[in-house]
Amino acid sequence: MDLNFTPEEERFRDEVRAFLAERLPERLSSKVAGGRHLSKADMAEWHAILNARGWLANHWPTEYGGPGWTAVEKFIFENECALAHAPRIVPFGVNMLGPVLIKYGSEAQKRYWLPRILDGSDWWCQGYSEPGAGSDLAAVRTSAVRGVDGQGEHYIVNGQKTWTTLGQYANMIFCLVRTDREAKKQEGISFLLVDMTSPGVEVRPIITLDGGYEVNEVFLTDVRVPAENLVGEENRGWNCAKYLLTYERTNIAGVGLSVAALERLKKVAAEVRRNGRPLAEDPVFAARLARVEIDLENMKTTNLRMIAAVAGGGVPGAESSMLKIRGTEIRQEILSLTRRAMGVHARPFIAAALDGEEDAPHFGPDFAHAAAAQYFNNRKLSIFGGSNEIQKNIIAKMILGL
Amino acid sequence: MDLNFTPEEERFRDEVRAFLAERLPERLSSKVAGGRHLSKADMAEWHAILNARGWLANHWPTEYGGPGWTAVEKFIFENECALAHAPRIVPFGVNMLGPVLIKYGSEAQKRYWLPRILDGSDWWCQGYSEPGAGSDLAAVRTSAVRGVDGQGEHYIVNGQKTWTTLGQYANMIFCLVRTDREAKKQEGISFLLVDMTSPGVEVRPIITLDGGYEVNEVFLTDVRVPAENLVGEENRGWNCAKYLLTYERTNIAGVGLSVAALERLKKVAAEVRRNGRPLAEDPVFAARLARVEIDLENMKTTNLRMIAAVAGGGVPGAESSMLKIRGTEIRQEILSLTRRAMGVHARPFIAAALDGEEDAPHFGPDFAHAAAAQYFNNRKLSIFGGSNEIQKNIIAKMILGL
Amino acid sequence: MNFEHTEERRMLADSLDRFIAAQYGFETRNRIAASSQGFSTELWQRFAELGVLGALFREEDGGFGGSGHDIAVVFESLGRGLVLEPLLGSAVLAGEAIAAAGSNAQKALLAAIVEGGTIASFAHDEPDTHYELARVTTSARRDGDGWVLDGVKSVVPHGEHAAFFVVSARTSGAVDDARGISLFLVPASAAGLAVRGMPTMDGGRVAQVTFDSVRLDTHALLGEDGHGYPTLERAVGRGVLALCAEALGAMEAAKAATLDYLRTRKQFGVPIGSFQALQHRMADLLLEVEQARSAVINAAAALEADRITRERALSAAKYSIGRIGTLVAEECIQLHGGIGMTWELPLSHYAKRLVMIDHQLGDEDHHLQRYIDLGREPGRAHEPV
Amino acid sequence: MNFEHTEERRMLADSLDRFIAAQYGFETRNRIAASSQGFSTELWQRFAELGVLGALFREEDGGFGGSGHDIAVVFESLGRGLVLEPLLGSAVLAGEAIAAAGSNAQKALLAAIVEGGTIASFAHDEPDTHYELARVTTSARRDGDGWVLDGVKSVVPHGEHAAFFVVSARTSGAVDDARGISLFLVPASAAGLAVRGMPTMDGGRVAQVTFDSVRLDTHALLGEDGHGYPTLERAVGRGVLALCAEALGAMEAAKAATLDYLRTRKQFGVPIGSFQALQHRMADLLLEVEQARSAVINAAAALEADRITRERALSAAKYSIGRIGTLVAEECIQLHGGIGMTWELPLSHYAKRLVMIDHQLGDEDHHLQRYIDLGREPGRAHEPV
Repeated sequence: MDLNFTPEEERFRDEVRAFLAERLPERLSSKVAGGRHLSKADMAEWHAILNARGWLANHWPTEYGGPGWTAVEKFIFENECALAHAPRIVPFGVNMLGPVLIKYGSEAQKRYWLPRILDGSDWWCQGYSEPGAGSDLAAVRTSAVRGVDGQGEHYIVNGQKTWTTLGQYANMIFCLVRTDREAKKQEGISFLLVDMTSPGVEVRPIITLDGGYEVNEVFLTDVRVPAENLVGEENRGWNCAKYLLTYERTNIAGVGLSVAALERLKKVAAEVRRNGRPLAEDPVFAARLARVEIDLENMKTTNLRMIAAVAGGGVPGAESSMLKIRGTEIRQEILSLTRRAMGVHARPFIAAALDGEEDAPHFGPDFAHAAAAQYFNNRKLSIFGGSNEIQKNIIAKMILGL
Repeated sequence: MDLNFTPEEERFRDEVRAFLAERLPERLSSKVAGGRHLSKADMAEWHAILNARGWLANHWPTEYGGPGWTAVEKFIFENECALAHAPRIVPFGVNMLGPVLIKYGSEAQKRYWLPRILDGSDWWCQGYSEPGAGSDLAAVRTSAVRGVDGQGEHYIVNGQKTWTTLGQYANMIFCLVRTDREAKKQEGISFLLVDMTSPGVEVRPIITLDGGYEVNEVFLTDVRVPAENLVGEENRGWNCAKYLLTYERTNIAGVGLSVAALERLKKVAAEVRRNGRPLAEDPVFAARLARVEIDLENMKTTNLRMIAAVAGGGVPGAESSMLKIRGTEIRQEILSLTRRAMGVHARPFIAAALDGEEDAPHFGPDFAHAAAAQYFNNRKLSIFGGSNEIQKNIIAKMILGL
Repeated sequence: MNFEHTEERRMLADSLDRFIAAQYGFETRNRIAASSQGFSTELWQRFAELGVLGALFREEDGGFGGSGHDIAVVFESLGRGLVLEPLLGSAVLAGEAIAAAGSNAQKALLAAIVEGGTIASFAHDEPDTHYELARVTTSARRDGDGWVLDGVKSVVPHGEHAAFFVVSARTSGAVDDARGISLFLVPASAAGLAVRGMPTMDGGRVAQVTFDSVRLDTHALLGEDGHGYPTLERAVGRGVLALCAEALGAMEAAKAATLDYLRTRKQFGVPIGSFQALQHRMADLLLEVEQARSAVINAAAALEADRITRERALSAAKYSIGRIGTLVAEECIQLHGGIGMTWELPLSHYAKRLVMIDHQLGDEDHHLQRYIDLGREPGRAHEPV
Repeated sequence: MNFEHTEERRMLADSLDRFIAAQYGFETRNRIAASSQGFSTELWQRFAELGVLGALFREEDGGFGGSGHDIAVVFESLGRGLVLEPLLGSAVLAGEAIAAAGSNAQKALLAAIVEGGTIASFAHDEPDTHYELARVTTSARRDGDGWVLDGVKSVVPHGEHAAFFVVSARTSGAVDDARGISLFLVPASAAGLAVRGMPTMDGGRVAQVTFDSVRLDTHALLGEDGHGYPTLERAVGRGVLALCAEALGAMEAAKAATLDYLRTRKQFGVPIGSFQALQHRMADLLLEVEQARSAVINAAAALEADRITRERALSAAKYSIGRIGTLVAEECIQLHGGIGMTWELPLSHYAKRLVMIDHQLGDEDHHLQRYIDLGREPGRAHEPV
């Protein structure tokens, strides 16, 4: 039993830190730290910086451009990035589609699409969820009918996708589509790559309760998709879908993000004063803060234990449901306390300040402008990516055997 | 909207207080306040005192000896008794069987059994639950087969009852028995009065986790019960059962008991010292205490609102499930804090002190000897009388329409 | 004991509910919320005509109500409708301060407030305060016959559209003394007064109001010099009750919407309300909302009681509402799933309002601590200052 | 990074688990718990022979272990078996105090403790203390070459059967000063020492030990006069870790029993484990127990770290264990229903032990506050006194 990193791992951590110190633009990290919105250009910039260093596609084998990291190294990298307030990698191409193509794609598909993911030629988004399906991903109703015309074999796709994160920036979307209406629910699904510039694709914004714009509805009306854009076999797309989900759950505990958020909370609680003393010294607030801090300390070890189990040949799986539930609960609690710490100053909402406009009005404690918006926005953590209720169902079935 | 009692109700409350001041033996109230066990004689004594005043059978019509109180007056009486640390009325004859006999019994049954309940000639216990049935009361397996012999018509009863509270003191038990094995679950059940001195009745103690002895298993082996001891119609006993349960839920919120328990907790928290100051002034403990106190203040009004709805012609029912859940949660929280307040002195367990032996060793703060035992014993509150989970099912179905 | 409202009060609540249902639909509400004014002058007048403002004032102050139960009934309806008009700031907070401490000349202002012709505001919180009632750094110093006011007030309700402000300022004493606080009536037009408006997370607008050597004449003082705290406490106490009732209305609406969703939304082929885990969570929510309702009743009933009884009941209610309102908001979003995260669903706006109410006039922790402190104060029933 | 135990430690744990499963069944355990001694001398010897005691001591103290992980592994097994023998009081608390501060002559006592031939006890809590480590009113005053001890110690583990006690007493300073506390080795046979034993709620026995002008010779002082606090803290810290690990073992057993019950017990015709509301609660429980395990690992790993790091990890663990252990106890009883309330079911004894562990060496609230206070202490890593 040794909770310390090995000397090699420590060297790696130092290397990551040096990289972040040198290459992470302060303009980006201060936006992330301040809870301000990142532009498309901001995200693309960080993507390019990571790609230049060869640290973008962390889950890809080295032969396709991955860095060849162990599970612990991946954890260290993600953790250090979070602590340094680096932007999150837009995951849809790099962390989701990439592994699916590598496992299920044809040679031609790999050769064509993977480099375009790395160099940012394509901006991918995810066409999984459909209206009315929620966490029941297999309830796919978007149809794809195969046919031939003068330009060759193709599918005609009709349907609607929703909760498409950053779809407004994407030129490509990977979709689950139903190619056999007669088959049972999880059969008859195929995995298609769809060019969003095709006629019949329409993206409509979904504004979230915090006034933010991250997610979209994507309407597909008689969209023609070349048959070569089918990944894997027709009607076997559910395999791709499941495989992709295991990568969606990478770093699902979000420990680094919680640590960064907790540091900010502590700073805020030291700055805000109640009855002339820092809020951090108010006994009831201090107890709330200490409870979540201890929960996070425990979570760090829980997370490492599960990473170590994978690294040591253990089987991941339902454990990621445990990390998801507790990881999101902890992050939500930290954000809730941060909002709470703002007192009356949590209410004003100045969109311009979140968009980073220099002359936006300032009021109350530092970070007051973003605390409520972040709190509300992150209610999503326990809903998206398989709601915490679905995760509990999985735990009950897979771990508890109930 | 007026939260005050009417002048008549206030006069009534004063009358109850005066009665308690005069008639409640200090020996009994100090046992109750100190969390010590009551003997059979203690319980019988209080029963007789109430009967002498005509305040025993509070749910009976005046023609049978009830006091003719309104719902509010019943509440006031129960509340004042709890605050004065009066013993609880042993409810099985007075509050459960009595109303069933009055509604479903024959004239002969009423004439014979009701006076014997009042004067204490019979000590009744309850034969509802069976092993393996839990909250599913209709899963009755105890059988009663009708026959005739030289002494007349009778039933032969075979089976087992469990969780029979105070069965060790009882000479009579009312039982749900199955008289038709072919009928659907809730049909084919009859309501029988069984003499526990009959051959074939055996009472075995169930010791609860706190070392206490309140509940029993009752084994019935070829017990002969005269047919005249059938209440209501054969195979229609489920009606009696359900009717009785509505009376089981009388005063289900237990507000008076919680108020009395909270007063004791506050006394303890003022007495126990932490870091040289009363525990009541420790900010985190004070917050715990205030939270439950406020919850109880709210509960008082919730309880009165529901009593008023009944008094005003509203329909009681699933609301009692709400009172049961929250009332038991509050009481359990108060008992949990009382145990917590005892610190290291919660662990020693001196049965003799609970039994009221004068020279039992004393240690730690007042009430330390009973705090852990009461806490553990009262885990039952959320289990017995229909578990809180069952109550939530009822709420979901009856109130929420889910 | 009687938990029914009077006939008059029920009639007012019914007509208010009907008006809101007919005239204050979700689209209308969101349009008003996003408007540059943050509320609707037209609807404000309609509320006044309905008698909603009058119900908040006692007869001697030009109204026909003013009891705790009047405030509770009105604000529960407003909460159900997510109403944005400045009833809290103008009628309850500023109005009560003037009614409680005003000279006859100052009380003459009440008629216009009750009629809705004048909107007043209440400027107490400051950039560095965290709900403390006695912590006031804005200063007023005597200057000849009048006063000079300096300081900054934060998160002032509908501050851009008030004709005048009730402002708390320190005229003596240390920064957190209850003694030494005075209240002033300050016209929005006063030289040296600057208002910077901003929208809020939950709809409507607030302002930062800066007083830069604002000269006030002697009649600007509301009540006695240095003895403003009891008035402040009474006005804020009524505001606390109003917010609690508003939250109750919003909770009931959020609960109803969530129940409706659980009954109609299907997943895995069945209504999600058939899942027992969700049923039990809704049952818990129901229990909590009933407890919140009781807390509001207790506070309304205690509004004219002795100080300690009243203030403890108010703090108990605001604590309860803060805790339960946040729980209801979070659970209702969670039970809705993704759709609960969207701007287009009314539920999300109820959720935001519920959470933000915990940030007005003292949050859950503040009022729990206050409830504890009030329980320790010696000499119950004595007013301070 | 490596979360596997060493081969030796795994072997010890396995043999201890096997021994407990074979020799320490529920019937046996309850017979021992109810016995007048409160533990079994025979089984105590067997534990010693198995090397369980040795594993708790460092090599230089006559053992072959003594690390945080050794303590954790042993006590997790003991917790799974609800073992009653005095390992905590004799080997961990008294043993560590002697090992940390003893003279060579005093350390000679360790051999008999490690072999199990001598049982020591640890007398620190007093009738008026509430977990405070520095609050000591029992006094020792110099008397010629020796000392005279006066005071009362409460809830002393297996106090009737100890050959000697490690006793904390004040030799100078105010009642709650960390400075001025001294430790003494006091033989049970000392004149003026009286022991009154009593059973506990969770099995086994404790005692109230009274010192009435007990005369001690100069060699009774353990460590330096007035500088006993760091030794006290170290011994109690190891005891905290042991209790946390014991609780973890008990939680795992309670969880397993409850899962088994949910799978097999039928109600309304189906296993109750098929009810989603119960499934979700068990899932929550599983998460909490995993967090508790992590807390124990963190504490074990920090046992040799600098003082602040070590003590914060220990307090974080005891807080976590207190909160989670109580939750597990209450939920497991509730999920069992009526049968969970009965003495005959092992589960109820696990539940009692879990709740009572929160009453030993500082409860959830105590350690949360301590965690906060330690985070504020200036000059990390400096030992006090």
